[in-house]
Amino acid sequence: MKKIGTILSLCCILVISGCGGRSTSEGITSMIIGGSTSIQPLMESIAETYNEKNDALVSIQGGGSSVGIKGTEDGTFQLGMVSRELKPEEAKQLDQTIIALDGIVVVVHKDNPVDSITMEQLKDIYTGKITNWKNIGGANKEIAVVSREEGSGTRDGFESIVGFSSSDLIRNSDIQNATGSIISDVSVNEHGIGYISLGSLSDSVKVLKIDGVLPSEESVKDGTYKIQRAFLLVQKKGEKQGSELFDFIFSEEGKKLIEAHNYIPVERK
Amino acid sequence: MEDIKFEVKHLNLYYGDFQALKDLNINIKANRVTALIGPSGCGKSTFLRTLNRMNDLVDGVKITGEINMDGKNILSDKINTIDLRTKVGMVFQKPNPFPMSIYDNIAYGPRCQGVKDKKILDEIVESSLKAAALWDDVKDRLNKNALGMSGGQQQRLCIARAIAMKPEVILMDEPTSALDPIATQKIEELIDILKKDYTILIVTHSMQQASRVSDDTAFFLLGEIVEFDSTLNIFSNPKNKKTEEYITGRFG
Amino acid sequence: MEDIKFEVKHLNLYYGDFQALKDLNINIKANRVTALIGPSGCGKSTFLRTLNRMNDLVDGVKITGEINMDGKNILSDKINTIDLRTKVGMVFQKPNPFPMSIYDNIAYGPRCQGVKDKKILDEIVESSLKAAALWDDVKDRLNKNALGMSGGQQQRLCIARAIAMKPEVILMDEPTSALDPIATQKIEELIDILKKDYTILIVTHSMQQASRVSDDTAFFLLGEIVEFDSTLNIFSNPKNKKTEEYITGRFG
Amino acid sequence: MLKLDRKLEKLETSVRHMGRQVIEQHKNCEVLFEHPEKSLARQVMHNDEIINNYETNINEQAIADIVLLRPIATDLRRVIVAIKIASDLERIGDYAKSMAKFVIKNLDNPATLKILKEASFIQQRLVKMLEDIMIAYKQKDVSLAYEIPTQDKELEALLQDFRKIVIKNNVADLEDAFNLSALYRTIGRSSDHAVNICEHIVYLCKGIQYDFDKEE
Amino acid sequence: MLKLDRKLEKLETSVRHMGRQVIEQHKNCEVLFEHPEKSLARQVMHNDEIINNYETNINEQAIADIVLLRPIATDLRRVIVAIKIASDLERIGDYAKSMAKFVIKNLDNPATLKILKEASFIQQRLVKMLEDIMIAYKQKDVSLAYEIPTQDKELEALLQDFRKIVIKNNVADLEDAFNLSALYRTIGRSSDHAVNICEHIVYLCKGIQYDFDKEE
Amino acid sequence: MKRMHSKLRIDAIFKTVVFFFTCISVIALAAILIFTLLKALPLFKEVNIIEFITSDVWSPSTEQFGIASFVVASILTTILACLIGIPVGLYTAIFISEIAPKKIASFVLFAVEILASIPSVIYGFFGLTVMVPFVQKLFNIRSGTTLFTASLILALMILPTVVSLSTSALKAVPKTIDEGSLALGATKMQTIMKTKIPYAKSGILTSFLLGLGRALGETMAVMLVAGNANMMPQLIPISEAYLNGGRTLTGNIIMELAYASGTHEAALFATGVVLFIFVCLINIIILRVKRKGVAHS
Amino acid sequence: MKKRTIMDGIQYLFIFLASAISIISLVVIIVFVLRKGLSHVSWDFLTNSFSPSDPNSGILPMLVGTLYTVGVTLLIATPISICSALYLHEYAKANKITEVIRFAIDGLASVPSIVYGLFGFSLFVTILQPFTNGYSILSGSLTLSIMILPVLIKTIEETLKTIPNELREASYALGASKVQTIFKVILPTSLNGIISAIILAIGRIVSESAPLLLTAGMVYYMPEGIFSSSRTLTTHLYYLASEGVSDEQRAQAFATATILILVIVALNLIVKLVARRIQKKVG
Ligand SMILES: Nc1ncnc2c1ncn2[C@@H]1O[C@H](COP(=O)(O)OP(=O)(O)OP(=O)(O)O)[C@@H](O)[C@H]1O
Ligand SMILES: Nc1ncnc2c1ncn2[C@@H]1O[C@H](COP(=O)(O)OP(=O)(O)OP(=O)(O)O)[C@@H](O)[C@H]1O
Ligand SMILES: [Mg+2]
Ligand SMILES: [Mg+2]
Ligand SMILES: O=P([O-])([O-])[O-]
Repeated sequence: MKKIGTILSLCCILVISGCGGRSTSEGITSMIIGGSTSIQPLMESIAETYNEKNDALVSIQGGGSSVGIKGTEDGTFQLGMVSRELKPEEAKQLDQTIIALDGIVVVVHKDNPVDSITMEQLKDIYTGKITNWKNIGGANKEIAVVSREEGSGTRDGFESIVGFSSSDLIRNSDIQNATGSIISDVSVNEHGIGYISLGSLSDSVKVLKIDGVLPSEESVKDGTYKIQRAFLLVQKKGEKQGSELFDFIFSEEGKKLIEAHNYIPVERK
Repeated sequence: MEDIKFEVKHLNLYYGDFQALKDLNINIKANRVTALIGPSGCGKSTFLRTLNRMNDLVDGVKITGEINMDGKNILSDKINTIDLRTKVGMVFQKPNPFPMSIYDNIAYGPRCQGVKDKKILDEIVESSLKAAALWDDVKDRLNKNALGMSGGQQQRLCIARAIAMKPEVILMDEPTSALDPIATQKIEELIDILKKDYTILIVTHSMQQASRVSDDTAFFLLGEIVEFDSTLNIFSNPKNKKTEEYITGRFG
Repeated sequence: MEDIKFEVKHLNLYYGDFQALKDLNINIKANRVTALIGPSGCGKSTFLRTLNRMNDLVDGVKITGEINMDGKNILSDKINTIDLRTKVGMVFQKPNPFPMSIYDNIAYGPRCQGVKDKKILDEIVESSLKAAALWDDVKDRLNKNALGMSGGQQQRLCIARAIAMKPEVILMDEPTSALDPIATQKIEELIDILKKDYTILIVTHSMQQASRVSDDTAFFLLGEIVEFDSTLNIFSNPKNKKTEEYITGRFG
Repeated sequence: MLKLDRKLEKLETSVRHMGRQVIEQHKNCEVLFEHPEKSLARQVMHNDEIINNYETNINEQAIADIVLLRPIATDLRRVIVAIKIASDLERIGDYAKSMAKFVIKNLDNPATLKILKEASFIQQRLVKMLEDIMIAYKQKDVSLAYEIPTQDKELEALLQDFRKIVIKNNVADLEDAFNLSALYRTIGRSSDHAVNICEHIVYLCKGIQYDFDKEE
Repeated sequence: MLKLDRKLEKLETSVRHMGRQVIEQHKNCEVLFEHPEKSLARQVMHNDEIINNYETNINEQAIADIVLLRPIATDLRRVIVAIKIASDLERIGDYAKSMAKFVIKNLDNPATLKILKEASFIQQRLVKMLEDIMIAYKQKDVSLAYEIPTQDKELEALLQDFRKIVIKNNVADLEDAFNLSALYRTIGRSSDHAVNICEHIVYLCKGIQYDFDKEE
Repeated sequence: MKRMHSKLRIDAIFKTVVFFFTCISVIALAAILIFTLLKALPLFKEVNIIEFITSDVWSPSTEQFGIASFVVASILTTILACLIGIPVGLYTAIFISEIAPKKIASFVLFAVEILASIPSVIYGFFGLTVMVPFVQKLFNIRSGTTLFTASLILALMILPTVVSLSTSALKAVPKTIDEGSLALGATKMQTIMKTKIPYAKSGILTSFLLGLGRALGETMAVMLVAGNANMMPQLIPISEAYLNGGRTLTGNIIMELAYASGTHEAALFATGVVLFIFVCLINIIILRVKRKGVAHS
Repeated sequence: MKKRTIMDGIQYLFIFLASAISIISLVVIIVFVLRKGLSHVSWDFLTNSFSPSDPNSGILPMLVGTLYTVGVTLLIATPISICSALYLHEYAKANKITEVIRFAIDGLASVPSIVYGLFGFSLFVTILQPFTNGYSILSGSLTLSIMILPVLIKTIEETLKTIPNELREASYALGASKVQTIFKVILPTSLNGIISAIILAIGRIVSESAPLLLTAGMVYYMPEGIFSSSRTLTTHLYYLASEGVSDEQRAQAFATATILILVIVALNLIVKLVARRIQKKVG
């Protein structure tokens, strides 16, 4: 009995000491930002630096674009990260700010001899018209299509630019719900093809040129690389919180951070 | 010495719809050992547990009739059962010491009553253990866990624990059925000694035990008391045929 | 009728370093009931279980000496223990019917031997149940689960199950210690009947039981046989002081 | 049937056999009183050994039963009563032997033999009493057991008569008188023991020690 | 100490007390033989009741012990032997009563009294024998129990002498002869029972039925 | 007398407190049910229940919600996982409780317990990096993320449940039962198969069902290795079903929840409700089995 | 006879095969994780804070977050479950109410953890946001508390069941009240069992991911109190496994997995020890 008491009281001390946490954060800027997991790593970097500089407490949550939108609407987040276009009814509630551009790159296994692909081929592969690598100059291997999940901003962007609708996606396509998972999947499967955010590109997979253009900051920025999308931060209409954060994002330092993540900084609108 | 300790009048007990005791009338004499015998399920334990209101703990028990203990009806609602149980101690079938030290086991009851003074407790522990013929066995290891004792010692500890409450009556429900013959023997000898100071009721399945330890014997059958007499009469010349069949092992 | 069933010579048994049986020499006679008595831990069960090699199942057992059964040393490595156990049946302390129908319980042993013919099995089941005085109780519900029977019936079922193997010897290790007096009585009566056809060894803690059921009695103490004689002699006029102390409950 | 029941039945059967044997002896004595004769007397004396063996045997059986089966209540009474009846029967048997001895001694003593003949109807009475007792025992018939001692009273009266006959006959030889006196006591004692048996039967059936206002 | 031990001790103590009482009676008889006197004789007759009560009491105690404590082995023998000894003691006591009765009857019969006086040393012998027996019982002394029956042999011899005295004295009255014969048997019977007790003691200690080649 | 009464009063107060705390479970369950149902409700304004369950078209972008293919995939993975996991588990349990020497047995049991408490994320991680390529190479197929792979991982994950519960069920068989069998001349295997397993039947069955439940409800690991293809598994030949990717009910929820809104979100909650109903069915069966077990002992 | 031996042999073969599979799979998983992860585990890794941009950063905040979550969850769930177990085993009568409660507990036990996540998110994060600060350790712990209630209640009730009824009766028979009995006899006796239950619960809290993702959030900062959002080791691992793209992050993932496995093994060992102590006490 005594032991239980000891344990419980220890826990209490721990918790009570922790309760102070909230009060220390008062007075300084404390903000929660949540939403798209694609933007999450970038915003985490930004917040890290920003917090250090301004003695602020900006914290980043994942969840997904929809969570970001919902969270912002109901006040869970002060800002929401969204990696897809807002739906009309959402746009009515929220203000959006583009903070960066992102290229969506198509990746295959490192040993895949194919280097380049046309937009048309890409569409055919993802809608199941082309099912073998040999049809586009690769080995005689069935293509294993990997896609993101329904609702993902990356997928949204990819499908709308490549030009097919969600329901046309080849049905046996693998679906992964995170960039990392797609990389893992493709990096171990010689049959695989997938698409990820440019900022998340890793050495373990091979990037394909689209219509001969290799995705890079430059090619995205100048528009030669077609498959791209915007990263948004959204905010309840009329709210003005976080303007200092926006200042930071659009400052030189902010832009450098964005670039360091292989995204393309944009000017404030 | 032939005082009556419990005067049971028209006692009926129901578990829900099932009548477990049927119109019992019996006078239990003080400072004697009364054995309750009878086939399994005849209501011996139920009767015993009525005497310290342990049946209150069972759902759906209904009791009618009277049990007068020293003139007070202990079945009345006004009786404080917690008080009653300190006066009517109980020892169970399986030795059940609490998983604490020998000392704490004995001191448990007094402490529950609010006794805190270490000197008084020491004194109670010593005298109870002595009364239970256990003092010499354990005096050097009062702080050892009681579960380290042998079965027979544990049962004597349980008796000592009951004695520590300074009860008037000790109820024992098959106190030796979990013990080996030698430990049983010791408990029986102890009962023989204790009856000088306490009124003892003992439920037993063993005819030999009943005959060896008790002064009076009540034979239960299907919730009724078929015969109640001195143990010698019951065992040498029972009035009722059923009793004789039972004690001679011809029953059923 | 005074054939010798088991001739035990210089039997020693060790559990690891602990010697549980010490130079036993004893002749168990056929078609008699031999009771093994003695305080807890004296080696009764160990000895009993040596007779059907159940001790083989225990790790680290070492046995020396001889046990000749009908002239063959059953301790030899050449003996097929599975065969031996069909000849030397065993009944345990707690009734342990298998969780299947009464019929299947009895048919279990023969089936394990490969008997499949339904007619033969039927016949074995009927005769075994009759021998165990259980046929009339259960003949109408052979397909009911055996666990639905009363304790005494279960134990008789276990005896019937052993009988179904047509053994020569039945070993019983405290076969009634889990039963109430009435069921015990029935088992004892059954043993009395069975001894016409079987050699029976019974371990018991109850002096009364030993005296009631057995023809011969062996008193064990600390792994040795202190005295072995006719039950009447052991109980009316034991030669050894320890024996008398034990049977009269003065031991320890 | 319980082992105990079987054993007790066996024990009581032994007692009944013993009783039959004892009655046989006393019947033979009756014959001897009427027709004194050496060989029958010898036989009676010899048969006493059988009765003694019966008692020893019943004792042993009874003790074995107590040791092994631990009877209580009625069962125990059956054992104890068996012992007691056997003991009384043995004595009654002894007296038959005494009578036979007496007959042999006095075969050539016509005066005594004459008195003896007159005593035979008393002996007949005794035999009748013993037979009744064995019936009461077999049937555990208490009322019969209660009634039999009245026969003893009659027998007592008859014995008083007998005594008078002896004295009336004015036995010349003192030695003879001595012996006849012994014989007289023998019958009396036998009937005393018979009454004891009745007490045992009452105890067996009722569990109470009954005392038939017995006189020495 | 076990309850059983306590109870058995108590039982045997009762038997010993009974024995003391019986010896007292026979001692008084011895005194009466020497100095016949009415009041002491009356007392002896009266005290027999106490002895009878003892026996009844011992029987009851013994049966209660068997019923309640279920003794076996030596314990059971102690109970059974107590019953048997008590039964023999009761008879021995009876004989004391008979003697006292005889004395009262013959207070005004100088011839008989004279013979009686001569018999007193035999009675003394009997008392000695009984005392030894009670010692053997108390001390569970087998060798003593084996030895005592030899005293019986001597006593038997003395009784033969006594018989001769009676016959020699040529008692005039036939009635007296009758009675003296009875007295003679009385002492003999007492010693028979005393020998029985020795057998019981041997059984108690050794667990075997010993038969001291007893003669009727 | 006074303090006695206070004792009784404390008793009463304490009882109330304890009861109050106990009610939290009921309230929590009710809350969960209500929240999930409420959240699922908007779906059924759009789609009727039967269509939801029987249609295999799941296309949130076109507002078509049918989960038949997920139900089938869930059932397929669960069945195969059980087909592999249960025999292996049961035999391992027999090994532990009957055959292995004490030390080895306790080691194996400990290993199994560790398996049980390894977070499912690790299983998924392991599956994704080891099993998936392995399966792909093994069958030389397009992709290693298949229902078969998922079944293997699930088999591994239910193994501990089956092993530890079956082991304790077997260990709970009183020693007297196997001694009884051996004494009748049965061999060790006859004893185990003919008496011990029937005796432990209800415990073993419960372990199977709990394993089944775990397989059905598992989320993270399955999602990482099953491929999550949004299509109806092709049942003929059955290898076609297992060697392709597929999406389970749980996978569907966790996959899309992050980005779902509106009817889509409701559909995911509704998927949760269906899953919940499945698990409840299994639970009811378990209760039945257990009750039967109690009845026979 | 022959046939029996062969049958036996086949059975043995199966048994050994199956056991080998069980053991090998464990060994493979553990070796796989440890081989890749152990080299990355270091004191720095344990004591440095995390930074997404620094591949060599550590996991201290997650460790602390895990501790917080465990602590707060237990603080909430333990009293509730002890009370519930006490109620069910010591007070409850066999009636409809009890049936409902038991049904609810069984129901809670069978709710898939993802559903807990859904529930926790919509109740604690959204509706109760003013009290819980949205994504926070408190929200996560509240959700997990409910989730582990059935485990705790059932395990504790199991321990209560092992306390022989005679012990309670003995206490009552000595004139103790019910509360005295509970506090002086029942709880001390079941202490070890309660501790086992708690450790089991810790295991579950530590290894849970889906509900925490949705309620405690993913903030990787050192938590400042129960109102901070926080990552636990497992959600961190999930993050790294699903989002981690660089090789360094994969290495971190393996290292985190290693730590998790070590924690799990340690907890299991502790349960074993406690169980052994219980056995010693009882037997
Ligand atoms: N709590 C209960 N609820 C319902 N019936 C009960 C309860 N306790 C006992 N009974 C019934 O009451 C009857 C008497 O039970 P009790 O325990 O008093 O018998 P007993 O004579 O002590 O038997 P035993 O010798 O087996 O201990 C039995 O038929 C039993 O089934
Ligand atoms: N498997 C074993 N390993 C080690 N020692 C054992 C084993 N089985 C029994 N013993 C020891 O051997 C001795 C004899 O045990 P056994 O079971 O034969 O005694 P018993 O006379 O049957 O006792 P009981 O009356 O309690 O059944 C005991 O001291 C016991 O502790
Ligand atoms: Mg009872
Ligand atoms: Mg044993
Ligand atoms: O995670 P995404 O929403 O950016 O696909």
